[in-house]
Amino acid sequence: MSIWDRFASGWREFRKDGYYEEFDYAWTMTIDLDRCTGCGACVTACQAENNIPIVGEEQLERGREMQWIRIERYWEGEYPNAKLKFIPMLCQQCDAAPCETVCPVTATYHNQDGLNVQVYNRCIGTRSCAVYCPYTVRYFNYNDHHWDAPLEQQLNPDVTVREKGVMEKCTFCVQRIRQAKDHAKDDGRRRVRDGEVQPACVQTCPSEALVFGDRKDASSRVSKSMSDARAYRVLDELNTQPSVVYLKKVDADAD
Amino acid sequence: MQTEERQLQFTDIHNDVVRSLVVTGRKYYITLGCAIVLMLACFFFPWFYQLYYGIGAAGMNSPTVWGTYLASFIFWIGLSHSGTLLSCVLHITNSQWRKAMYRSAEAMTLFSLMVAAMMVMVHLGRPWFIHWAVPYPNQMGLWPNFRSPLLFDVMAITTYLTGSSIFIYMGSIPDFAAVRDRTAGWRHHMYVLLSLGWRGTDTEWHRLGWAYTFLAVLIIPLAVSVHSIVSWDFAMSIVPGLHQTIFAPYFVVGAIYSGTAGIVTVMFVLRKYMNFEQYITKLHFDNLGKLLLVLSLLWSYINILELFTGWYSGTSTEYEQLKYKLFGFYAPLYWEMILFCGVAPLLLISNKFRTSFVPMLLLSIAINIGMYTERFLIIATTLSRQYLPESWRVYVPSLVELSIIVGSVAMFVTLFLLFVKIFPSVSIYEVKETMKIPKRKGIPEWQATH
Amino acid sequence: MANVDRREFLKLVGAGGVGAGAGFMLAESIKHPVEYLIPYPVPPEEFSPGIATWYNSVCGMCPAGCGISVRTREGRAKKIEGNPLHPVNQGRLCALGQAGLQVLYNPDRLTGPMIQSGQRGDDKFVKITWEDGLSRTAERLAAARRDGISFLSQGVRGHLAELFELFMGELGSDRLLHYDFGHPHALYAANRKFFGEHQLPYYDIRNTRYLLSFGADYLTNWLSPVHHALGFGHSRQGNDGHRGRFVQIEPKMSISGAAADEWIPARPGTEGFLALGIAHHIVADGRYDGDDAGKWRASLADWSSDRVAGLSGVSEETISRLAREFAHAEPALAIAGGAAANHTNAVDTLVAVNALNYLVGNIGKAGGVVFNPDPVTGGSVIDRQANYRTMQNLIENARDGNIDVLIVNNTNPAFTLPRASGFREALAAIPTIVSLSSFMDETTLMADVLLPSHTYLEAWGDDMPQPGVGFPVGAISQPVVAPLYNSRSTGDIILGLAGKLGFNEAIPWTSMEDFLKDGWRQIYERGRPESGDFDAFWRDVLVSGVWGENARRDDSVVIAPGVIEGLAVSAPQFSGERGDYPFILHSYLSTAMYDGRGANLPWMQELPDPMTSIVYGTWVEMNPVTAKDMGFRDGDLVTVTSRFGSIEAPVVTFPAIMPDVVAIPIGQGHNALGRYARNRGANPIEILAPETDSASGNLATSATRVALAATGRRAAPVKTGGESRQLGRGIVQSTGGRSGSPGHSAKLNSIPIVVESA
Amino acid sequence: MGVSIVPALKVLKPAARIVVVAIVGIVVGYFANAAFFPGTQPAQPIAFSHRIHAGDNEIPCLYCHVQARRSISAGVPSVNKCMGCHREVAADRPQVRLLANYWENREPISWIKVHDLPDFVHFTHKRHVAAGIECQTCHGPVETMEVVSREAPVKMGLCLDCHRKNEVQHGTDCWTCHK
Repeated sequence: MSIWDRFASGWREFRKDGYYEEFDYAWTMTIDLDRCTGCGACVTACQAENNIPIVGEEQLERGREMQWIRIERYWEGEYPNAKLKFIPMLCQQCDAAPCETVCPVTATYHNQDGLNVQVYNRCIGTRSCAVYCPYTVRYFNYNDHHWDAPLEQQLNPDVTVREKGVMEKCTFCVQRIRQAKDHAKDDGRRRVRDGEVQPACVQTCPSEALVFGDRKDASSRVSKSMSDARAYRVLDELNTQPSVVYLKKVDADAD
Repeated sequence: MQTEERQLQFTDIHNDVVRSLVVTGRKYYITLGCAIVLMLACFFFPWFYQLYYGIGAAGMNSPTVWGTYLASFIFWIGLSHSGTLLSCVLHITNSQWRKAMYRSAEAMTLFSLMVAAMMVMVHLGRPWFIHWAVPYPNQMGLWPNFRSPLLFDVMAITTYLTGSSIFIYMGSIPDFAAVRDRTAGWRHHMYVLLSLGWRGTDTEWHRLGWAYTFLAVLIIPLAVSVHSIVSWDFAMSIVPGLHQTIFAPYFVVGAIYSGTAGIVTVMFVLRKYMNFEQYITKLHFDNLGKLLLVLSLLWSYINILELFTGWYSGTSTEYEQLKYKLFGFYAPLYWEMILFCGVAPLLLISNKFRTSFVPMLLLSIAINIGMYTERFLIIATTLSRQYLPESWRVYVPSLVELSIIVGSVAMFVTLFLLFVKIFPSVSIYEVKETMKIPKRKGIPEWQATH
Repeated sequence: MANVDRREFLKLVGAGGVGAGAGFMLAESIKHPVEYLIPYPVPPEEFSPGIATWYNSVCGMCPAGCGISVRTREGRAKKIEGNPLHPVNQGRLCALGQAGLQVLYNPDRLTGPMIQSGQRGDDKFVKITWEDGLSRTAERLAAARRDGISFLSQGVRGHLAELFELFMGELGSDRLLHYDFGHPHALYAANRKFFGEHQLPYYDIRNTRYLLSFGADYLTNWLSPVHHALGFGHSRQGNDGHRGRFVQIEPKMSISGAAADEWIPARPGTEGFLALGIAHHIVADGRYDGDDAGKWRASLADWSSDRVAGLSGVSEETISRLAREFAHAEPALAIAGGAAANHTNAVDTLVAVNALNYLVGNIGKAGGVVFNPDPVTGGSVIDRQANYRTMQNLIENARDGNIDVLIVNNTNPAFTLPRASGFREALAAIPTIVSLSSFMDETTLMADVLLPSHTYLEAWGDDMPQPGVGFPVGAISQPVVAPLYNSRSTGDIILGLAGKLGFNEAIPWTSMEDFLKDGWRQIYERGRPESGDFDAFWRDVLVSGVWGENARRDDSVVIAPGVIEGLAVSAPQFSGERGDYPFILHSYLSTAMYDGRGANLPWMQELPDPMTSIVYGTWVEMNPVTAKDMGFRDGDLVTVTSRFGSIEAPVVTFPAIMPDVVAIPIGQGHNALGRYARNRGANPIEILAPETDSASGNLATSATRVALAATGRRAAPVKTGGESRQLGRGIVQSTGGRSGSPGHSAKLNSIPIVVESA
Repeated sequence: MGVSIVPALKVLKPAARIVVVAIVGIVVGYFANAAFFPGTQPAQPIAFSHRIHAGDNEIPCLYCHVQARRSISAGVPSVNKCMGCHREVAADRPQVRLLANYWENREPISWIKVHDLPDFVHFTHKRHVAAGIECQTCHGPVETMEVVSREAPVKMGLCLDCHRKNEVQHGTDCWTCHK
């Protein structure tokens, strides 16, 4: 199989219709805004799991925060009828991701698990994916980060520490998914069981607002909660087809 | 200027041009020295610091991850459109007035393209892996992403660079030969090599003419495509304010606009400091002035159109973006741009203005400042107003970025200064073509005709 | 190549040499650095490289006492998660709990015993050995007067508390105090007064349909936030059919306020009136049909809603509506905490709230107030909890020179007591101060002998969460990693001292582990005549990390005699005249740093405040209108002055705060506690007035009035958020309807779903 | 006045020569380094011979590297494990005495890694052992080596070729091996 054939076949593969139906899994997360309290436990859990650097005050002041999942807050109304609504924002793992088309070196692409892959060691730092992402959930390493000893002893060996000049983002804790698949193989199972794998944020959410699972399995918790009438997707009009589904907040004053 | 009344002789041309190559004053060396020092201090030093520290040395943030580096990139690409494109068009339309200025114009193309390429390197987070953007078989079994407009960019620019360097070189072969025959020592050797043993036989002339025209035709679509593709880097995103179908023509027009202004600047300099008063005349400025006027009107039209689309869309995203551009943090820059590129050029209506040199120089510089601002605003005003209001943040360039802008100009100047000492910056043979045959005793009419 | 003359040749040789050298260096420079592969001499059991080991333990970050399981790889703690078996947090954990790892691996930990080598407070210490440190301390203790020894600890429970009791008993001193800034003294007092209950009851948010919260930020710091969050989520969407309704009454919107369906600002300190007003309504409408209804009606007679409305600033119809909703919803639950429980009339307020619960008859019912049985051990800790009055007492004694030795264990009064209390000055009068803290905090800075204790991830211990969850629960915390430094667990230090002092017959144990085991053997053998296999039991508890017992209390409601008649709420007292000090200071425990203990954890410093997205630093929240009137813009640095001092912080306009209230988060403003905490922000506790709630002796932290003055400088706080309005982009979407019933298909455009067959 | 470029080229000859020589020098130097100082065969703290253990005595790899069966990392045997045999076996050999010293001082042996993957690679021995891949496939004929050296170029190409040859499921997906 010559290099050219390989390339061409890959191209055909990509162009084929029904590309998405051939996933092994379609990992999906639902976020119930009626449960979310905005406490920020998910943020810290993610930082702990994914070796997200401690950016430091000076860098934060320059607007370079690094939180693969962040809590966005939106005010409505004025005193005394002011309302504050939270929404956790993370990589939406879009099935039609704008970021994937633009990377010149294919450092980000869609893999067979329906995940929006970011390959750190392939990234050359054009930062175009961050521009193309309408959710601004891609974070760039503007410099090398360091951990004051012995903080570095906490770093998770299953996740790379990203170097300067590299783009990074939420991976749905791919290291956990990988491990779950590994266990499944050990038990001679073909598939991962529902609930067997949970990203750090889902695992820790105190009000159980986050649900994670495989939407190809109709009996999974996530499929059920996706079929809730409150389900919607942020910026759906852009047709990026996110794999993160939000459940509307219930608000008596809302229309 | 009585110099222009004086009847030019063919030998004058030779002498003037060769003088411009051989005779070098202290002024030249001083300027060159300054340019080089400036380039090292303002471009390479900050860049190396940035390589060591990371892109954080620049002022970019999330979500404004692009900054002045990309703006400069577009700017230089734009500037490159002056030369080759213009000279091709004029060559095909066979307009005489082109002939004195096209060489330097094409040189501009070449050098601004080079500087643009450098800006890409500066922009990248990990430039030492730039080769991954080039398709070549490798053990990783990986190819670049052929869907990416950035990759189109890489290809378009390389092609354009190749095309225009061949074009300028081919055009100057006869002149190399001419200079070759008037120089000695290492220069002679150099020009021997460069002129590829040009003898000036009819066959050679014929082939040159044919190939030259052929390339000219080839390059025009190329030039247009290059900046369309650059515009796609932005237009193909879904960022409010960037995602617009008008962008390709917008960029092309803008490019030619700033390019033409660039030519005016360069021609003024050549005329003044290389004593080409006889060859670069009011005529040229007049014509270029007219061209500029047309372009500025086109440019303004597209700008108005852009605003209109924003307003007409009626979506919160586009609308906020519009408001931000007109009245937001960067508003002063925006109005400066309108003044320099939309309003000031209207002066060109007056014939007197077009034919007076210094005002033309000032205007051309103003236009290019305005055009740089435009490129900066395209990035700054849109990225800092993305879809999710919670992520909005203002972007202010850092010192490193500013100094690299200055440095890139210095780099351009350096290259150009070297050029004028190696290339005959005014085309000898084509200028001759424009002149009427000198009557001389003893030479019959038929002999003097070509 | 014939015509190579000598010069030419040399040139060539030179070129070749230089080239070769360059090539060599190039190859050298891109070589891979040497890495080592170092095996254990003797590998510990259940250890294998590349495979994670999980240990169950107990979270020590706040008094809630959640169970945790810690993931370790190659002997290092990598991640903390909730212990799914623990009834309090059921596998979930809050941000602060997650950050426990940075307590363990904090770069600013104390690495070994030290003694003060300079003046107190100028941070000069020299290392000593444990032997030395313990004997020094023992000498001082032996030399001290019996009642001149004072032991000041953070709130600990379980067997460590027992050990403290034993130790102090042997020393013959009764000055054993547990001090926590956030301890709900008023709540305990109110329950004692109303129900005659010693322990806190369990507030069943999970099953309630209507939660009326008077200032209790139950989702962030009140009692057991993670457990409450679980309950909140379940009550919201957990059970089909109906969705719990949440109402929050407080002067400044807290996280719980944001989560609530309705946020009602009431004048600070008038929550009690409001409660009575609602109660009045309920009784008046005859919703309450107990045989003592008459008494109630009588005692509530003069709390008509119009009067209450006048007092509290909450409209009359709102009050009556709340009353109706509260009475109708079954079950409904009223809780109070936060600012409401920190006024001079706190106990009255909380009693009134209890009355509400009583009147709708939710006592002992699911979704109401469920009484807790006494914890299996360490129940008497409650009486040891030091409120502001007892601390005052200690401070006076210290001033009068009655304290010879003060042992401080991981509590930081120098930071969490107001300047006006004079604690720091009092410390100067104490000859010997021994600190067992793991960090160089403000109090430890004043200590003479430092005996650094393990962090909770390195030490043996156990915990009986309070308030419990309706039945006795115990959890054992075991070391998950080998100690990083030359520190010892608090228990071992105490045992060591006991050994030095020769308390061997009373305190025979040599290690905390043994003491713990013996303690649990008793728990195991309780009501078990035949002695079973304790070791198996012990192993089970360690593996599961938690132990429980099905011993629920009966639902019989006993309300203490005379409360109904005595039902009244006194007007709140404030320190400072309205004229000079126009604003009421609302200082609240910050989400990230709790009472300041989180300030040295970088993750907590970088966790954006949920309400304002501010990181690193302190700020003053003001109503936008007030700020405008005073000419303050966001980021203007202002001085906040009370009668007892002043601090500086930038203004942040906050849409949901009463016009005459300013709010400042607690947690920053350390002048010690390591690189991340030091000299950052300001500490509002410093300027609090020493007003107390007479009934509980609790510090009335909400009873301080302050004045604001511009400094003319700007210090915009660092925010991670930009524009916080949606601009109609439908990012956070809401629906007016109740929870959508499953089975409905959502309006999503074509998510490709392929349903697997079987 | 000749127009032929040949004489001009003649003038350039010496310069060209120097350049060529320099380039050749660079190449030579580069490969000299790679050849004589490869760093793929480091001197270990104990001159442990795989040839004796795995070769002559035919001890299976997984006997000592027992982790390889169940973990991502194969691990090296603990000093304890070595002593398990060497309390009796060949206890008098100098290298074994060296080992014994380590053991008596309860001191870990810091072996130098010969096969070291970059940190962004996720390679699990477990899966490959389970799939029945011979250790030698990547580590080379270790059982014949007196001192272990890196034979196979452990680079992405090696992994990919094997993954393609054996048609590993998603064997060429980046996230199968990159973390």
